[in-house]
Amino acid sequence: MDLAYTEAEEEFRGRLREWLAGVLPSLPPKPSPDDWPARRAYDTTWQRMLYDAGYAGLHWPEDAGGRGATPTQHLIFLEETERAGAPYVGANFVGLLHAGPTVAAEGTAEQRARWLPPVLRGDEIWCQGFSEPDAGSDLAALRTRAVRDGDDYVVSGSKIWTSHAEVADWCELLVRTDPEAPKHRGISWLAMPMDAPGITVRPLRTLAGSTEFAEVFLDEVRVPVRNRVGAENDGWRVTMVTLSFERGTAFVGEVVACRRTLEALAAEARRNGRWDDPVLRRRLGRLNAEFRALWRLTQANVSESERTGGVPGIGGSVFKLRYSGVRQDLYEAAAEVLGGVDAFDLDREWTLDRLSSLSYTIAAGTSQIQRNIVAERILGLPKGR
Amino acid sequence: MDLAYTEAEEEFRGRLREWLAGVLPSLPPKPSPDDWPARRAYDTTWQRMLYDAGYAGLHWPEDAGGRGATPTQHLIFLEETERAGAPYVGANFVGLLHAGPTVAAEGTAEQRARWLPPVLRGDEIWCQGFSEPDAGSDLAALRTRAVRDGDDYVVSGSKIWTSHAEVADWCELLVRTDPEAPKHRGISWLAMPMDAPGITVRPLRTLAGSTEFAEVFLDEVRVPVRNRVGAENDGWRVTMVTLSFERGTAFVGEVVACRRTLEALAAEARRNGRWDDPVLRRRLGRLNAEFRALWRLTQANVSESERTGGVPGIGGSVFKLRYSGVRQDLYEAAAEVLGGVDAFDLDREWTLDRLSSLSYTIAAGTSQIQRNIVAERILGLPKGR
Amino acid sequence: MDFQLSDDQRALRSGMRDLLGAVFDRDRMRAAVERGGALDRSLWRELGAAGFFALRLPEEAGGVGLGLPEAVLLFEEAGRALLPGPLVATHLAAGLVKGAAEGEAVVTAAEGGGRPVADLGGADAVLVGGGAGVVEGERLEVLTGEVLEAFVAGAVPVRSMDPLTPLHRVEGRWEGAGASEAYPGALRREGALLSAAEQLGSATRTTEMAVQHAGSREQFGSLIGSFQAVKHLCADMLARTEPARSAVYAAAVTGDPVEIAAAKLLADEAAVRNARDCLQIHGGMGFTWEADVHLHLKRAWLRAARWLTAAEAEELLAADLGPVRPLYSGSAALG
Amino acid sequence: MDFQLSDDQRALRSGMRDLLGAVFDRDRMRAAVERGGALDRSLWRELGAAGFFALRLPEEAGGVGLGLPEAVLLFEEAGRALLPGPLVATHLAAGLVKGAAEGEAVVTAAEGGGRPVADLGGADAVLVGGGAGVVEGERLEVLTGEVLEAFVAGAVPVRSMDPLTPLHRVEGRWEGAGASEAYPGALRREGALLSAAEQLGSATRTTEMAVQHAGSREQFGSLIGSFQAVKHLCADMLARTEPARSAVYAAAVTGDPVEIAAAKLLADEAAVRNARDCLQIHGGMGFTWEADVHLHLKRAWLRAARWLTAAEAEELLAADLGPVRPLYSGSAALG
Repeated sequence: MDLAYTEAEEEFRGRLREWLAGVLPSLPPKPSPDDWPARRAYDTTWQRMLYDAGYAGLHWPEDAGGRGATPTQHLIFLEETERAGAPYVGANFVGLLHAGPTVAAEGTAEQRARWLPPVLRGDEIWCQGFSEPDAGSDLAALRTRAVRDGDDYVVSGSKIWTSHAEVADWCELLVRTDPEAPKHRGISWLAMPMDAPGITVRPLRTLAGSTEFAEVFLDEVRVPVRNRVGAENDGWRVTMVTLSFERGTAFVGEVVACRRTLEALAAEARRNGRWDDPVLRRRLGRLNAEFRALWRLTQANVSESERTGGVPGIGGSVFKLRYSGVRQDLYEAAAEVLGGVDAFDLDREWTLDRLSSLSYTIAAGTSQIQRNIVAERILGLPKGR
Repeated sequence: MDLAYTEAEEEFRGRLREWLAGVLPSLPPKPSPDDWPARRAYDTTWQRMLYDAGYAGLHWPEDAGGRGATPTQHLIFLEETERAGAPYVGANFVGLLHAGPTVAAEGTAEQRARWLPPVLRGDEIWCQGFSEPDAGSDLAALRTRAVRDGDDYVVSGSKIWTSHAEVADWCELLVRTDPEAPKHRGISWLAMPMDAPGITVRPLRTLAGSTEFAEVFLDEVRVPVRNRVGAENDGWRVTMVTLSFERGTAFVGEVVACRRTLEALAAEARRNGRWDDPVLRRRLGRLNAEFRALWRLTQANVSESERTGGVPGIGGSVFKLRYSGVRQDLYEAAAEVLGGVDAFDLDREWTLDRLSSLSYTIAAGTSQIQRNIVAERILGLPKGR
Repeated sequence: MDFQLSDDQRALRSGMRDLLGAVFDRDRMRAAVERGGALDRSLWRELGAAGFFALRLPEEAGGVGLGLPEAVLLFEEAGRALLPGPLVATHLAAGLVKGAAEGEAVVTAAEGGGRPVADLGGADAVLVGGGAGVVEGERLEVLTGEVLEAFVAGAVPVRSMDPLTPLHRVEGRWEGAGASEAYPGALRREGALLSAAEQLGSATRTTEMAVQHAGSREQFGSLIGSFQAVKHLCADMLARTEPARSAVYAAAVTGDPVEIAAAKLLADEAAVRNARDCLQIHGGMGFTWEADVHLHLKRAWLRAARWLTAAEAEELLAADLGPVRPLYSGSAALG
Repeated sequence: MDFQLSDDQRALRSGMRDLLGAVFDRDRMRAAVERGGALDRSLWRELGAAGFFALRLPEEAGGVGLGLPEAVLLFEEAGRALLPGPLVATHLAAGLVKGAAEGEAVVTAAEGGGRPVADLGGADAVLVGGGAGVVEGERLEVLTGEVLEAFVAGAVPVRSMDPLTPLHRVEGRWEGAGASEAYPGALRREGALLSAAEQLGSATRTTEMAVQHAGSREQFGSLIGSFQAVKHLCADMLARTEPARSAVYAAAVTGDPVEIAAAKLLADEAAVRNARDCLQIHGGMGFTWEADVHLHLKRAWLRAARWLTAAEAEELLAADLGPVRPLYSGSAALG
């Protein structure tokens, strides 16, 4: 336990910083948030730059075209790119961090050869078709049906909360292939080409006024059986396996970003005089403690994952539970720092961020679900009721 | 909705104030908290004074020897006695506010004649034998058995959280008379004389170091069948009926006391300089809002009870839920006001009060139980899970 | 001691609810959202005709002659229905600004101190203090005509978080010309109280929405309202709403500044936190534009930042805990 | 980057747990409670013999030669076991006060500023700052002999809320005679960190106690741990403990004052709130003297009031959010 980075890790960080300092100034301006084709182009251009510099798929295994980096190297990569203000993973998120790893772990040689290289190069992007309106937190209750017809599945149903659906090439889709089986045992994982007939994408407006997500309606969409990854009805396990790729790094960039935001809040409060209010000042001090601790907890989780080679034990759910709440506190404090009319001005970045932060305790497992997981799977309390 | 007191109510208040001003200076000094016989004597002396002045059993029906006062008059009585620093109901609590009303509502003429007058005069005091170690919040799961033997019940089991057990004359006892029936349907209500053979009282030390409560062990205690109030196995309903006597006034004295404590905290903070800390000062300001609102909610509940003649609808559980939390906050703030070593000095009244306040979210239905009640019985959410 | 609504008060409240059901149902509310809260003059006149603005004017001045308790009931309904527009300021301006009582004039208020100014576009008059606003100034000015135009020209429209409330930024002190004799302190207190009533209505409504959703949405094979986690959120919502209700009603009866501060503080908190919990209970659907819960939350945040903030209310309530304050103030005792 | 306990560290921790299990099991702990926390000299010597106090002294000075991370692990075990006595001060005094390292001398600290002074009766030495205490003074004084007697004579024993920690009130500034050269700032920081470690141990223990009780107590026909309300309290306990653990361990590695402030703040909160939740889960039984949970709560409250309070920590952490602080501090980046 010394928290020091090895010489190799320091060298990796140094090279990365140097490279970032060289390329970031040459990036084009960020596209408008509503211009999806431009966003795709921007994000995939960045991915191609990473690819050319040897940073694409850093944490993927080498036999999948990745760099086989350690969790610590991945942490350094995420920390440095966030600090340097590099583009977010954006449109490449599902491909790089979810569908790609799934294919890498569970796909056939042909599937890996077909789908992985374009993700790494930024040639193709993926979206995710998991959630459904009626399933919500109970993801495994999904009802989108896939019926075998010759060499195809014929898929009907609807998906929700799909980001980048308008511009994606592929969708990693969970479908029900056996409606008679227990709910976790009748699900299959398919790669659906987004240009297939029968797909309708409808933007879903969030309370922040943006269209970050879409609903995807599927009306007898034909997906070739060869696009199924893993065995039929084994899709739930296939999906869960993927999570082990994350190895404690899921929130590195976000925690770094929160600490930057907190520094900026303090600077703004000093500027506009609200720093003199001890109630607000002490609140910012407390947030400093929270995000410092969450950063250290991240390092602990990554370090544990590196030692054990697997997912961190008590890390994920405990981290998310605390982090989602604290991040919402951060934006409540931001509203106090802005004060007055500024806190209601959508042209102030923090105002929009405050609205977006409302999803943190809901998305990817509500805080209530996280507490169940922590209590039952980590603390061993009995299920039920 | 005008919150004004009627002329008759004002007159009642005026007479009461005058009487209190006259008698309180003549009271003997308060006994030591550990001297139970002296406490009994002090409390019953006070009760006799109330009786002689016509204030005993104010809210009891006239045919039970009470004064048949309105809920508002009862509120005024509780408010004024607390403000004047009159003795608490103390050892007379169970007799006046629980067992007595039960006997008044459900007892036979003989039972009323035997048990009610001594309670009003302060001649006899009662204790309560409801809770059991293994039942806890699930009161109806009580296991103390009563087996019929001729004209007696033979009672064995144990009770817990019994105040004044050492000095009580009677115990209102819930026993299981039918172990085969569903748990709420096999319970009977008995008046047990505390000098019966087979009763062992063991003081129960609380975390505050005091022995406010006792455990009561019953080893084949014989209780005459004629001491049963209500039908055999109908004890649960008998007990629940009593609660309707309270009519929204249960916490009047406590809220008044909390407001006095808050004023005293502010005075102390001004004295010792902690008032200059805006974090603490604003916290006290917030508590002022909370207790003002709880006082108004009390008035609303009493007023509703007066109008409808019954128990307040959404009053009790909602009130208790909020009140228990806020009262704990009050003593957390008190520790801040005291600061330093004073907050750990048991000779400072607030330090002991802080410890006692830890029971508020547990006793008489934990906050978790209160939330269930509010959600299911008031908001109509489904039971279970 | 009577702290229950009278039959007349109940009738007034249900009349208001019926009226809003007729003139501002959910479709019209969502239409108002889509047009960014821009004022509907005909709705305004309907409110005027129903006596919403003239409620507290004496009958001899053409008003309804009722008091703050009745006003609070109407504003509670307005808050529940998400009724847009400068309701509080126009109500306060009845009798001060020609046409306000009848719903012919639309009046807003500039509170000063960097606070948001709502519904300025198209307003016929603005109440400002002699200094920086109603709150901070010592004298009250009513801006109309050319003075108003100059004021509006100096204000900067902002992209408002609350789609039902257009906002402007007004900076610096307003050096107006004429000044009325009215003392704005009373207006500020009444503004705070009526806002608190709107918050109370919103808090009540989001509790109902949460309970309704929890009793109809299934997850993991059960209604989510059968899970303790959801149940307890709902119970806490009610435990916030009811003390706030008592505080608001009592403040309306007594008009006491400290009680008004308590009412605003607790009603703000109930409205904001209930909207948050309602959103949490709605899960992903609560995060969508289509669900009404975000409208309650944004409005609740905005109202909390107006008339009397939490920091101001807490300081006022702390100052009230003075060492020299007598324990009894008249016969109402804890008053 | 390695943020896992080494094998040696794990062995050290389990050795300490074994030692405490042998010399301070629950019976001895409850016996200490009944005698009001009065010091057990033989226990003190056993701790000394095990290297508890000499842990960070260099080997050439007769110490164990380990560092703050190892000390933190030992204090975490002490906190979990409710080990009484001036552990922190005596540990800090090793090398400063003769016999402290060996467990022969009992050393406490007077932090000044009206803070409680613990375990003063029978102490062989007291650390005070040149001014009002270790915290506030600028120079460090070690009081022994007659000076100590005079100091003790001026202190007032109080009836201590924590039955494991006798307390004294010390008022005014201490005008001592000689002063050492040591700068007490470092001692204060280390005291805060070691206290935080004790809080962490306590928070971990109360979580275990809550889970154990929830998994064995039945109510309404079910284990109470199967109710979401109880489950979620337990989950939140862990979600307080684990970030605090990372903060404490990291602060031990870096020794950074701001990280120590974060560690103390979060560990205090975890210890206090976990003890509260543990008490709530235990219901009535948690309110009894016989249950250990109140001992954890009282001790947690007391530790939170010592070395570095929440207000002080928050101000320190706020000051750290300075506008001129570089984003990177050396190669450790977020440091």
